[in-house]
Amino acid sequence: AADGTPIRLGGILPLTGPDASVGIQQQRGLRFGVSQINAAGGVAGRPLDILYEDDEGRPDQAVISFNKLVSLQGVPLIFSAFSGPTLAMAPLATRKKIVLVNGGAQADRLAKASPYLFNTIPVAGDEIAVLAKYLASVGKKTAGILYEDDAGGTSGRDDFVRAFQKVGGKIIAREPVSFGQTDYRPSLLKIASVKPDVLFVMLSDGLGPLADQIHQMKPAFTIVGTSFFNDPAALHNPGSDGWLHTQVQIKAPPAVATAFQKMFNVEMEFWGAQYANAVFIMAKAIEKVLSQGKPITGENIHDAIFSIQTFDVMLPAIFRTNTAVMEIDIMQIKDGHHHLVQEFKAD
Amino acid sequence: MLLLQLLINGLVTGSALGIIAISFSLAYSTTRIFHVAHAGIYTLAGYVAYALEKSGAPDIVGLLAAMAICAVAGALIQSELYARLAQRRASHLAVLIASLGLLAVIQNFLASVFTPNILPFGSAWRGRTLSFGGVTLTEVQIATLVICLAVFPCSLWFTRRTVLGKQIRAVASNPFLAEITALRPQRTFVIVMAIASAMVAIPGALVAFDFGVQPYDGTTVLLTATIAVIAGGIGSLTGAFLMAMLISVLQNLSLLVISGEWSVGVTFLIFLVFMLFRPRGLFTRR
Amino acid sequence: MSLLELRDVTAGYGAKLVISDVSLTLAAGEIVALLGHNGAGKTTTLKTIMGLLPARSGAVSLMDQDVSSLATPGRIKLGLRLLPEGRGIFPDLSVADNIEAVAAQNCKGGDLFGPAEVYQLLPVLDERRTTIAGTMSGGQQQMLALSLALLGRPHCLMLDEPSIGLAPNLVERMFDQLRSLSRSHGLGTLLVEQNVAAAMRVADRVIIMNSGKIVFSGTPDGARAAGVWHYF
Amino acid sequence: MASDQTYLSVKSMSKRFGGLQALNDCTFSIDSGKIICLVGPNGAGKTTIFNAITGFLKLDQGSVFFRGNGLTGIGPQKIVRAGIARTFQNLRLFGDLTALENVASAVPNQFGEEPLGALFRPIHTARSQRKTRETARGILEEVGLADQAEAFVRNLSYGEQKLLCIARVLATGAELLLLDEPTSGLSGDALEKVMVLLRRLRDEGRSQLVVEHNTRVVQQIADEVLFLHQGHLMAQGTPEAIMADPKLAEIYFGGAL
Amino acid sequence: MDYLFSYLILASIFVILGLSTNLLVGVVGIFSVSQAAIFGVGAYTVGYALSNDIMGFVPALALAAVVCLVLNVLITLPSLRVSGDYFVVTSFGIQLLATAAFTNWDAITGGASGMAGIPTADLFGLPIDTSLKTLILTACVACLACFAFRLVMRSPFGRLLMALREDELAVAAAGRQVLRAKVEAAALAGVFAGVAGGLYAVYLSFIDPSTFDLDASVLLLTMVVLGGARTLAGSIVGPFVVVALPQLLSLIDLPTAIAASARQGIYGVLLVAFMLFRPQGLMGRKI
Ligand SMILES: Nc1ncnc2c1ncn2[C@@H]1O[C@H](COP(=O)(O)OP(=O)(O)OP(=O)(O)O)[C@@H](O)[C@H]1O
Ligand SMILES: Nc1ncnc2c1ncn2[C@@H]1O[C@H](COP(=O)(O)OP(=O)(O)OP(=O)(O)O)[C@@H](O)[C@H]1O
Ligand SMILES: [Mg+2]
Ligand SMILES: [Mg+2]
Repeated sequence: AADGTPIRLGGILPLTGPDASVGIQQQRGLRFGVSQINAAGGVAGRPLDILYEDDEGRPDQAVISFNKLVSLQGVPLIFSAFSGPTLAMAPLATRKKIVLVNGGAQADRLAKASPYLFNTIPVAGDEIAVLAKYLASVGKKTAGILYEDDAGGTSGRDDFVRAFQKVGGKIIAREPVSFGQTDYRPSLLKIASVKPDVLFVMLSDGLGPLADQIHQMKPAFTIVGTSFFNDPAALHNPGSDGWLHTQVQIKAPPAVATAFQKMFNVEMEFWGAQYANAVFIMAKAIEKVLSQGKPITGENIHDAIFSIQTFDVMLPAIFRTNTAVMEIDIMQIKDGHHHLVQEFKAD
Repeated sequence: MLLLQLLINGLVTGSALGIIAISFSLAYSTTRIFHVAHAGIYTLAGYVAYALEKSGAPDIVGLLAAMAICAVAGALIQSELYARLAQRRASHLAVLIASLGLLAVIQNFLASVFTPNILPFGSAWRGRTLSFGGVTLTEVQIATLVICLAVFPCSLWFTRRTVLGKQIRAVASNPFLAEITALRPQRTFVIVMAIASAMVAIPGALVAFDFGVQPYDGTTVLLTATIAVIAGGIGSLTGAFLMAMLISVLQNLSLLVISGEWSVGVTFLIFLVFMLFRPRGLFTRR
Repeated sequence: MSLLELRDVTAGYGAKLVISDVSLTLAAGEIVALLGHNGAGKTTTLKTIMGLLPARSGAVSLMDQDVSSLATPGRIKLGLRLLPEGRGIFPDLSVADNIEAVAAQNCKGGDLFGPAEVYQLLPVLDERRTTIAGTMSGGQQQMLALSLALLGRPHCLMLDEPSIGLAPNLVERMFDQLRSLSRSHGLGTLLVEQNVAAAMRVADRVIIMNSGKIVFSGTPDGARAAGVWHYF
Repeated sequence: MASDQTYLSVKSMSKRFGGLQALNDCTFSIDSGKIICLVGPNGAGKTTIFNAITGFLKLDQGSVFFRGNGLTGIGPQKIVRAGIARTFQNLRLFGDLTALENVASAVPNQFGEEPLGALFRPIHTARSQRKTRETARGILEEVGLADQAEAFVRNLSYGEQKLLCIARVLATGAELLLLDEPTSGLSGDALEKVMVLLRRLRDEGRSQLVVEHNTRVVQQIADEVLFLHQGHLMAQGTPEAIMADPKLAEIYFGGAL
Repeated sequence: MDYLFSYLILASIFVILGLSTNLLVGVVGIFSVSQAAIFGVGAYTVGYALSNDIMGFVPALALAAVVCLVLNVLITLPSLRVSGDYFVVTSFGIQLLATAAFTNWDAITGGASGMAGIPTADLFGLPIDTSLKTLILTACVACLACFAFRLVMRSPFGRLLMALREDELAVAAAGRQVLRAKVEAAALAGVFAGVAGGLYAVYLSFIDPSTFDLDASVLLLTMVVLGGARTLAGSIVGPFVVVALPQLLSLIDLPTAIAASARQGIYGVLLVAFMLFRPQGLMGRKI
C-alpha cells in the first residue's frame, strides 16, 4: 500500500580498506539511483532507503553484515560488491531467500552461485568473448596479459586465454600484479620483450599509473580490456590514447550524467552508472511486487525479476538467467574520449 | 637489454626503498619501537606534495614542505604518543598496537580528505624520459635515484661522525644510563623521529611524483623495507640500504625466470635461506 | 656549605615504602660511605637523590638549593653524578664513542675530567678505544662505567658499588684516586659499598642503613667502636 | 677420589676475538669434591673459560673433558645434563618471573614440562609442580631469600639478585658448579652464609669452579687456585702458595694491568 | 537472532585463534605475523576435504589440526636461529608466501576467487546446519581450548615458555632445550589455529585468500594485546571486543561520503587511546 513508509534495502560494500576506492564509487551509484527514484515519487509512492554496511572487502565481515541487515533490519534485498564477499553471502541468500544484487563483480562463478543472486552486469566472460572475436577480426594474433592477482583478475585472465585461443590467437605472456600496486614497469618490460600484438589488461584500479607508464614506454602493442577501462583516471591521461575496450552499454542520458555530476561534483564513472542502474532495475521489480499486492519479500522480488525479464531502464538489461544480458560495444580511447568502434547487439 | 633495464629499474626502486629502510632503522634501533605508523608518514609526504602541486607550487617546494611537515608529525608522534606510552610502561606489543592504530588514523584521515582513489600528479616533467645506452628512464626516476643515493652517505655521516649521531646510538644502547648522564633519551627520541620522518618524506614524495598517491599502500612498502633492515643487520644503515637495493633488484630480475605471482615468494625464500646461514644479518659484526 | 642534603626523605615503589625518614648531608671534599645489608634501601636512596624516583615526603637539596621538583637532567647540570649498579655503559658503542657521547653533553670546558683525563686515569680504556664496549670483560666494563660517571665537572658523586667486578689492585687505586680528588677539588662522594673494609678505610664518615632507616652515622672509627658489624 | 680419569680437564684451550688472544693454550685439570678458584686481573679470560666449558662459545682450539667424556661441540643444555651448570657475571635472570619461579625453572626432571603431559595428565602435573616449588622454596631458604620468594625478580635489589643466581644454579642439581663472581655485591651476613653453603656443598661432593676477586673469600673457600693472566694459565696451586708468589702478587695487586 | 549468533560464532572462533597467537607471541615471545596463514591452511584443509567428500567433518578437523601442527612447527623453526626481531620478517615472508599459495594454487584452493559452497559440518551424522548448533559447537571447542591453555600456563611447560621469552641463553643454562620447547609451543599453537580454521570454513561455507592475509594476522595481534597478552581472560575478551567494534562503530552516524574511512579512523583513535590508558590490556596485570 502506498502509505509512504520507506522501503528498506541493504548495501554491503567495501567502504574502507584497499577496495574502498571502488566501493565508494559504487556507493555513489546506489545513492544516486535512490535519490533519482525518490525525487520521482519513489516506488509506488514509497521512498527507497538503503542501509549501508562496510565489509572492508572481507567475506567474514560481509556475512556478519548480511545477518545484521536481514535479521535486525529485515531487508529483502541487498546490493553487494566484489566476488569474494558476494560468493560468501550467496549460500545465505539461498537459504534465507534474500535477493542479492551484484552490480559490479564479473567473476564467472557469480553466474551460478545462487538462484537469488542477480548480476546486473554481464560476467567478464561475456565481454571478453566479444573482445576476442573483435581482435581476431582485425588480425591480432598474439597477446600478453596483465592482470590483478585476485578473484576478478584471475578469472578475467582465464576467460581471455580461453576466448582468445578459441578464435585462433596465442597467449605469449602473462604477468600478475597485486591490488594497489602501481609500479607496472617491470611487468610491462617483460611483456614488451616478447612483442605481442596486444596486451589484455585486467585491473580494477591503477589504470592511471598504467597509462602514465605506457606513455613513457611507448610499447608497440595495443592495450585492450573490458568495461573497467571506463575510468576517468585513464581517460584523461595521454597514455591511454588508442586503447581498445569492450563496453557494457553505459550511455547514461546526458541529463542523468549532469544530475550525477551535480550531486557529487564528480563525473559519473563506470561503477556509479552500473550501481545506479542496478537500483533502477530493482525498483522496477519491487514496483511490480507492490502492484500485485504482494509483500516485498526476496522471493517475490526474485519472481518479479524473471516475470519482467526485459528492463528498459537507463542501461537496458535482459534477465533470461540470473545474469543480465546487455549490449556490448567495442570502444577506443582517443583524445580523452571513448569512440565507438563496433556494436555487438545483445546476444 | 631487458636485463639491464630491469636492473636499473630495480636500482631506482631500491634506492627509494633503501631510504625508507634506513629511516625506519634509525627510528627502530634508537627507540626500539616497531614504528609501523612510519608507513603513514611516508604516505602523508605524498599527499602533502600532492596538495601543494594542486595549489600550483613547484614539485621541489612540495618535496621540501613534505619533509618539514613530516618531521613535525614524527616529532609529535614521539612526544605525544610514544613518550606517554613509555611513561606508562607499555610493553612493546602494546606500543606496536598503538602504532598500528595511529597508522589507521593517518591513512583514513587522508582517505577522508582526498578520497581513497589513486590520484596522479599533473606536472609535466614526470613523464619526460631520457635514454642512454638503450636504457630509458623518466626524469622522476633519475631524480629519485640521484637524491636517494645522495641522502644515504649523508645519513651515514650523520650517525657515525656527528656527536648527536653518537648520542643517538648511545641512547639506543642503554636508555637508563642515558637518562642519568643527561643525554635525555626522550628528547633524543624526538629528534630521531623528526629526522627519520623527514627522511622518509623524501621517497614518500618522489615515489608519489612517479605513481601518484593512494592512502593504503604504505604498509607493504614499509614491511618490505623492514625486511631490508633486518636482513641487513639491525643497526647497520649500510646493511639496510644495500639490502633494500638487493631485494628490489632481485624482485625485478626474478621476473625473467619465474612468473610474477611468485616473485614475492622467491624474495622471501632467498631471505629465509639467507637467515639460516647468516642469522644476525649481512652487515653485523661480532 | 653542604653539597647534598636529605631531610626526612621517604620513598618507595607502588604501595611499598622502602626508605623512610632518611636524613643525611654531604659536604664538599668529603667521602661518605653508605653501608647496609642487601635490600636495605641504599640504591633506592641514590635513585631518589638522582630524581629517578619521586620522594614521597621530605626534601632533597643540592648545593643548598631545593631540587625536589627538578628532574634528573637538571640535577646532573648541578654536578650530580651517579654510577649505577650493574653495567653503566653503552654496550653497542665503542669505548671512545661511549666517552665522546657523554663528554659532549657533560663537558663544557673547565672540567675536572675530560676524555684525556679519563684515558690517563684508566689506561686500559685508552688501549681499547675502538673495542665495542659490550664485548669487554666485566671489570673493564666497570672501569668504563666509572669514567662515564666522572666526565665533566662533577660536584657530588654517587657511586653504587663501584668495586664490583674489579680486581683488588684496581679497587685500591680507585679509592686512592677518589680520596685525592675529594681533597684537591672539593668533590663530595657518596659511596655505596659492600666491600666494607675498603670503604671504611677511605671514608670520612659512615652512614649505615638498615631496613630503610639510618641506624648509624659517624666516623669510621666510631663505627668500629660501636660494633656495627651485625648490620651487614 | 683418585681415579684414572680426571674429573674435569681442559686441554690447550685457545680463543681469539679479532686481534685479541683472550685464551692462549690453557691446559689444566681439576679433581672432584673441591672448590677451585679462578683468579686473575680483569680481562684475563676467566669468563671466557666458563663460556667455553659450558658450550656458550666455540673454541678456536682445544677440548674439554668431563669425567673422561669430551664436551666439545655439545650444546649448553646437554652440558647441564652432563652435570656442569654455571652462573653469569651479568646475572641473566628472568626479570618478569618471581624469584621462586626463577629457581623452579632450573629444577630438572619435572613432569609436565612438555605439552602432552601438561594437557593430558593435569593432576600428575600439578603434583609435580607442587614438589618443584617445594624444592625451589628450600633452595631459596638456603641462600636466605625465602621472604622474597613471590617478588618479581626485576624488583629485587642487586644483592638479592646475586643470591638468586646462586639459588638458580643450585636448583639444576649439577655436580660441578661454575660460579662467576658469586659473592660480589653481597653484604657481610649473606657472604658468610654463601661461603658456608659452598663449603657444605663441596663436602656433599659438589665441586665448584669459582671466579672471585675477593681475596678473603678465596682464602676461605678455595682448595686450589688457578691464576690466569692475559689468557695464559700462570699458576695452579694452593691459595697460600699462589698468594705468596711475588710475581703473581705483582700482577694481581700491583699496578700492572 | 542470527546476527547475534553470527557474532558469537565468529568471536568464539577468534578466541581459539587468539589463544594460539597469545601462546606464541604473548607467552613465548615468538613474534609471529603469520598466524592467519596457519588459520587459512586449517580452513582450506577442511574445506577441501568436505567439498570433495573425502572424509567427514570430525576427521577433517583432526587432519587440519595435524597439518597445521606440522606446518607451524616448520615455519617456527627459523626462529631458533633467527630470534626476536628477525622472526618478524621471516613470518611476514611466510604470510605473504601463504597468501600467494592460496591465491595461485587453483586446483586445491580455488585460487583468488575462493572456495565456495563448503558443506556444513556434521558430528558423527548429526548435521550442524543451524546457527544455533554451530554456535554450540564452536563455543564448546573454544571452551576446550581455553581449558587447555589454562592447563598449559599453570604447568612447568608454561613457566618454561615464559622464561624463554626473557632469556633464551639463561634457559639453556638451566638445562632446558630451547629448541624443543619452542617446537612444542608452535605445535600447540598450530593445532589451535588449524581447528579454528576448520570451524571457520564450515561456518562461512566460503573461504578466500583475503580472509587469511597479513591484515588478519595483525588483527589477531590486536585482539591479544587489547585483551591482555599472556592472560587467558585477555584472549577471550579481546576477540569479543574486536569483532564487535566495527559493528558498534557503524552505529555512529556520519556523513555517508566519509563515513567509512572516518569509522576506520575512529577505530584507530580508539586503539591508540586504549593503549595509552590501559597498556597492559583489558585483562592484563599491571606491571
Ligand atoms: N622496582 C622495585 N619495585 C619494588 N620493590 C623494589 C624495587 N626495587 C627494589 N625494591 C625492593 O626494595 C628494597 C630495597 O632495594 P634497594 O635496591 O634499595 O636495596 P640495596 O640497599 O641497594 O641492596 P643491595 O645491596 O642488594 O643492592 C629491596 O627489598 C627490594 O626488593
Ligand atoms: N664476545 C667477545 N668479543 C670480543 N672480545 C671479547 C668477547 N668476550 C670477551 N672478549 C675479550 O676477551 C678478554 C677476556 O674477557 P673475559 O670476560 O674472559 O675476562 P675476565 O677474566 O672474565 O675479566 P673480568 O674479571 O673483568 O670479568 C677481554 O679483553 C674481552 O674484551
Ligand atoms: Mg643496591
Ligand atoms: Mg668475567
